[in-house]
Amino acid sequence: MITVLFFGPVAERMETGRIEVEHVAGMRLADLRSTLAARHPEAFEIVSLAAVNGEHVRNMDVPLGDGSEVVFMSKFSGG
Amino acid sequence: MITVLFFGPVAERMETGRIEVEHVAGMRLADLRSTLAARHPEAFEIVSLAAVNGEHVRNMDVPLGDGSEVVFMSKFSGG
Amino acid sequence: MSEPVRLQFEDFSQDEEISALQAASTRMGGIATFLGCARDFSQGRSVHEIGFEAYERMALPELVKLRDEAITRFGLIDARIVHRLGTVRAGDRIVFIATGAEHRAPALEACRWLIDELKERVPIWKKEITPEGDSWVTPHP
Amino acid sequence: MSEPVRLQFEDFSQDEEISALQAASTRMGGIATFLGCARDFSQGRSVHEIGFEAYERMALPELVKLRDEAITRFGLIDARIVHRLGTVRAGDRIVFIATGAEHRAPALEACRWLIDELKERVPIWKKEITPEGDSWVTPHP
Repeated sequence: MITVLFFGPVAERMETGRIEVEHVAGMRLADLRSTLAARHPEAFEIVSLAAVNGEHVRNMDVPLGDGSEVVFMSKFSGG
Repeated sequence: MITVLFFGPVAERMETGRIEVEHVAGMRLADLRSTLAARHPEAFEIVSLAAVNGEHVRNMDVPLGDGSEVVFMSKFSGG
Repeated sequence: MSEPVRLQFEDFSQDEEISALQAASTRMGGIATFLGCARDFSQGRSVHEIGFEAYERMALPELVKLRDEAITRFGLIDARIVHRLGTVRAGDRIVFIATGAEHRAPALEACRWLIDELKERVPIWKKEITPEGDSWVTPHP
Repeated sequence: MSEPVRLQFEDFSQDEEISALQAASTRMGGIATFLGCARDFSQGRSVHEIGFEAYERMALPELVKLRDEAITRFGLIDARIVHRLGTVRAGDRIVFIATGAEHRAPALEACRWLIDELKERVPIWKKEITPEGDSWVTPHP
């Protein structure tokens, strides 16, 4: 399983802060993103950053291990 | 009479914070300064600013009225 | 003594943060701070409250890293960063940064750098709660 | 409420100064402060105390003028300046500047500008009291 978290405006548009996605061998971050973006375009139109296991990831080709925690995030607005 | 005030390092070298000087008709700030500097060269070597009646004065040719308060100051070191 | 970097729901005291900062060294000659407060007005609308949400697993390490970077980059003696979560009301404290150095220039520059970087790099999101409803602040992606 | 610009012998509280600043408006989103403290070490010598003397007739109006200029120049909502006189010990507060604006940039820039200008323009002198004796700090004239 992969845990996908959402916060703030993305969570609002997803109508949830957390979903679980079946892990598939060879799965990359880009695959997960396109699957979810196709189902939730209004949430993913504001996604501009991703993190895997608490680290920023810029390369969308990284493979996702089973049990990963992935976050798709909109631009930060703290401070 | 003209009241001349000194502060901080200038007062220390003058060994006083205040002297009174007889007012002379037509007296300019430059005159007062050169009279005092001749008597107290060690104090006036660190003087870099003057004020008359609480205002900075850059033009040393200003005439001094009777009753003026004059301050000869070294560079500030507050803050 | 409280941690120098914190994400917390409760309010805090500036005087206590400054005292904790000063405790690091009596060679500290300059302390700069920045305090961000909730405004009651934003982009033409009145705002009653502001809500904050963070991805804490990433936000806290990122704040710790920011502090370490600032200390090295500007030669600070110490620095502290506190950011509140949950709901705050107009006028309440949101974020506090304090930087201490031997002289004033590095303290002032580091403080400016920290608040600018925090806004760019720390996963925290803000929701404005207005009489017309709530809305998340979304800078252009 | 205390005056926004003061020369005083007593210590002060940063929290109280900030509260007084914030009282000006709930549109204040950014507050920057600078606190100058007495260091126990200066140019290779240990310093136990620092003494301050001001030409008050000129220093106070100059501080008031500085505050007014900063408010106009940076579009601040409010600003406060406190400078202590007399003798302070290592670690003690000497000077405090607080600037409040709707957004962070003007508050931070004004704070920096105020402390730089204060040092140039306000007739206050500092004496370092060390185990080897006292000496007035004399920047090159």
